[in-house]
Amino acid sequence: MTENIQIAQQNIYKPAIMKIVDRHDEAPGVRTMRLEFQNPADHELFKKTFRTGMFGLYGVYGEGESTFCVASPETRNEYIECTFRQSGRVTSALANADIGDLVTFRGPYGNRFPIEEFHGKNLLFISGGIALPPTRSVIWSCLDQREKFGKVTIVYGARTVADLVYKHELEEWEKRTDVDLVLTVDPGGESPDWKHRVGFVPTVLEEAAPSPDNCIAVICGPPIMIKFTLISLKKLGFDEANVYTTLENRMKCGVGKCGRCNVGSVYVCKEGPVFTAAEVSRMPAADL
Amino acid sequence: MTRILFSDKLDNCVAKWRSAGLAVIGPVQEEAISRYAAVEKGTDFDFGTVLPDRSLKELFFPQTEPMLRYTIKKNEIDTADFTPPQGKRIIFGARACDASGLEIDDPLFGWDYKDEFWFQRRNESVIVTIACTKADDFCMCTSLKLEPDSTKGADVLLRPIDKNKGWLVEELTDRGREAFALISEYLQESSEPALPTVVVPEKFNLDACVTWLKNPENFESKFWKEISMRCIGCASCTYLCPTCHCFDIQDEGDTYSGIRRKNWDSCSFALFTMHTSGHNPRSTQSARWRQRIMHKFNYFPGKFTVNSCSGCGRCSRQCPVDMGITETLQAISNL
Amino acid sequence: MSELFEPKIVAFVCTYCTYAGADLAGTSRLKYAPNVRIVRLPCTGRISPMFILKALQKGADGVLVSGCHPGDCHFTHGNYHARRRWMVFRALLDFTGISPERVKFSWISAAEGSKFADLINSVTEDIRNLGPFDQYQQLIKETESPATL
Amino acid sequence: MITQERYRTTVKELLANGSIKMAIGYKPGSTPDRRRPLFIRTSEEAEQLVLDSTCVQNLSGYLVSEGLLSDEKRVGIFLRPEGVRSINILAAEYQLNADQIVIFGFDSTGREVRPLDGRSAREFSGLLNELKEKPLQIYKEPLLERIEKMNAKERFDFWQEEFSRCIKCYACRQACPMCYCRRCIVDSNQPQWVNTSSHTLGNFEWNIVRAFHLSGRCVQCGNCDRACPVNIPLRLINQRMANEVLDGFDHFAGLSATQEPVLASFKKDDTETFIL
Repeated sequence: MTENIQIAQQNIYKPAIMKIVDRHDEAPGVRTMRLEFQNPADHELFKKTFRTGMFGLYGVYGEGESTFCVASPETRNEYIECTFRQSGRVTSALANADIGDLVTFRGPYGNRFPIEEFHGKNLLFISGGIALPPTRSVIWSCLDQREKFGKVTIVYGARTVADLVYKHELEEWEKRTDVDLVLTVDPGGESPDWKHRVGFVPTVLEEAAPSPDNCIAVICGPPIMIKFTLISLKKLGFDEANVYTTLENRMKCGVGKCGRCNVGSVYVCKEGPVFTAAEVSRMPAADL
Repeated sequence: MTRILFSDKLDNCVAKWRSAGLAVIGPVQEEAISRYAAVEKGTDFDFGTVLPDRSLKELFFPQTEPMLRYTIKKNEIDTADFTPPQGKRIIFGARACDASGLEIDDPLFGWDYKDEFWFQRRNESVIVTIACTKADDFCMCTSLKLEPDSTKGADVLLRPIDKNKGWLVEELTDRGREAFALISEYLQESSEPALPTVVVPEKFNLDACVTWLKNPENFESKFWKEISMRCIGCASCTYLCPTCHCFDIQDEGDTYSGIRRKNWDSCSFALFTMHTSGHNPRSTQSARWRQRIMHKFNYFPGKFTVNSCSGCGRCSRQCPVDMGITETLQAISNL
Repeated sequence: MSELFEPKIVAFVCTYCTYAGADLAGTSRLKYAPNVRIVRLPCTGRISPMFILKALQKGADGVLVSGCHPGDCHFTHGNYHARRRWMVFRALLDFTGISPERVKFSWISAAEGSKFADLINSVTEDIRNLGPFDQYQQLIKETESPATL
Repeated sequence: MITQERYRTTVKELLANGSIKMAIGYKPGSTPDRRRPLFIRTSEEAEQLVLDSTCVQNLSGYLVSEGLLSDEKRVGIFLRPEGVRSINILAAEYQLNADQIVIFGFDSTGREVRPLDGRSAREFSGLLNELKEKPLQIYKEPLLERIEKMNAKERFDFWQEEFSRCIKCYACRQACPMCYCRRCIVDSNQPQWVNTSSHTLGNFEWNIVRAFHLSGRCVQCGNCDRACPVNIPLRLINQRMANEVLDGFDHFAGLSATQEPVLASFKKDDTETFIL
């Protein structure tokens, strides 16, 4: 799935400067920012190269860079959206940045979701907690050209109601008649006015029992959720080759040099982050 | 008939190269360690040591180097590129394993994205390898299917002649020929034979090891735990390795100005792969040692068709607890 | 030693005594050298040797550490712990060639406004006489990142 | 040789009767003058045990490796007197329970190895007290005296030269039994106290910080010094700090498992001549 892109740039570690044009809090400690390129050439390059599924290194000078996915879809490439949880040095600095502040972005790197291969198929998106952003990128890529796909089902769960991210978009999806949204929170995480399901994602998924026929599943979530969801998908009759996921590993360079993101022989930064479940199952589980 | 460079002419050569604008670098014995460093005259060289303590890698990929400088002003950020120090240089007296190490890492720094910090230095350096006539207990190039007179990564190969009188010159590349054209007046035609290269015994069966490593069943073999039990998790093996290339990116400075640096990093540190969440894919020392071996002999060749090891033996030579690639691969051979 | 040299000095002080002493010096309109930047901390026991190193890393020519007199600590014995630590750290700096003249320690109580002013003056004078910490600043320069003090 | 044979038998016995689950000792290394750590769990493994004057590494750091002592079973370990001191410090700092450690003490003069009496750390207190009175030879290291005679500038130049070679491989830290922190100060990045880059400034800071953290805790086992791949004389700096706490606070690290760490304790009449 890797597309070789020769980037004619002297210093491959030089990031683009981005302006924060919008930001809002999704959940406690989780924030979404919309970034715009300051340099038109950087933006042109981004538009040319960015495809849904790719990731980038977001940074604040003086603190460093941090890797997360581009949460906006390829159909909306005028800006970059990213969603992150404030946890380390870089994400804290990003969280402290205000609208109008400048941050850096290096990328987009990695491979992509082969969305044109999904044409004409039913889509099942499964996501947990803070892992909705990568899925959201695919969801919008597909919803923006809704007519090309069959049935769209989104299963999303979080620990508590407060931890659900993209609440506005969840509402929007819920209202849409061409999207089937299944929301759930872990037992104990529901609020008094919670109208949706309560239960772990794999269980809820099995209850919803989407048909595996002509269906592509995209799952993203914490390792433990992925593990059990894959089992559920198998039970439902999904073929591993039709299940896509994205892997996240610590990265520094993003371009296959710094040597830390590999799982077994697979460099996540270059051969990933998008893999099919079949590809993941061939990786050494102990290295994940 | 080949040409000979006599050692008593070395001084003239160094002067000549220097006056032609080439920095001359060679193996030097310093008070505490030996390494490849700048020389000003022929007597600065030390060709006596089997292998300098520190590898040639650091002249191309220094332990710390600035990548860019940032200046933050109101509503504006300036990013200024650093380019590696420019200037041609000749590395006279590289060991075959060290020179091979450079060629091994070329594809890594060049796949898709080209790391100019590496390639600029590569393009501006002439590597003159001297074939080894001595080896120690840790040398293992032959086990890696390389030779003490391997021409890999070299622009010129020199073969020592008897009594340290000089070297037979074999020019291999245009870059090498160009550098030696500068000193052609000091080269003499001769039929003197070269000393035989040292015989380095083969220590393990590389093919058998690679086959074992490639078998997915062995990934979780208890062998890894046993062999790495005494590993203390320092980075002396990776940092002295001529092919280990992992690095970290760090910012130094403050919110107004500063610098972004590329620093050596090592797979033997727990923090190397630690996620912010606290999850660590390689959380044990055995997993990290397995990664090092697998990376060198399974993953790297899988990508670039060459083992990421040139057999210098520094990892074993310097290990505080006497571990190393040799021991591990020997053990795998004997499984 | 150029006459123009104005040393940069960082003072780490405890809030209960020395900082109050500095306050007193101010309200008493005592004049003292403007070379010192004061960092206020809850107690001398909180002053880690890392702070001193960081100050040097950012280009300080001298460091002053000051807190309550023994027995007067707001937290009963923070300054006793600090005292031991300083003694060892001072020896370490001395051994590695960072002159102890550049890192000064003192006890100043909340009532000693004039002692504070005098101390700042004398420390500034001492460090001015020592001159800029060229050796360390050379190292900082080599890192290419700025000393922002 | 007799010592080695005797200990080999002892280890086998203790393993057989279940009083220890493992013994940490030495076995031959890759060259005749090298020894490598050996983890003995069976009597076959005990056969590999070597004990001679070249067994110099302080093995006590392995005791705090994750999970080893958590089952509360006892572990045997071959230690020189400095090693026993590090056991005491680890116990005093609550890193291990000294009762879980079975010590096979030894020492050597020249090429002769002799066993030391005692099996638990507290049985060595007499020996350690003697050591305090007659410290190791290294105490009078000529290079140390030379450095002490230098002026500040010369000393700075000396260490700058030494530290400029540092590559921050952290072999000193990893080899040190006292460096057991789960997350070292250099690995903590909020804030980043010490430069992680290994330019001379970063190296200077790193080595100062480590020396400070070892002040009053170092037992002069020499692990760091031997581990350093670029031969920085780390022993000197640690020795100097050991002298400092001995002279200043009469503290000899590792005398007993109940000894108060010198920098976590104080006396009201500690010297303060340097305080203005």
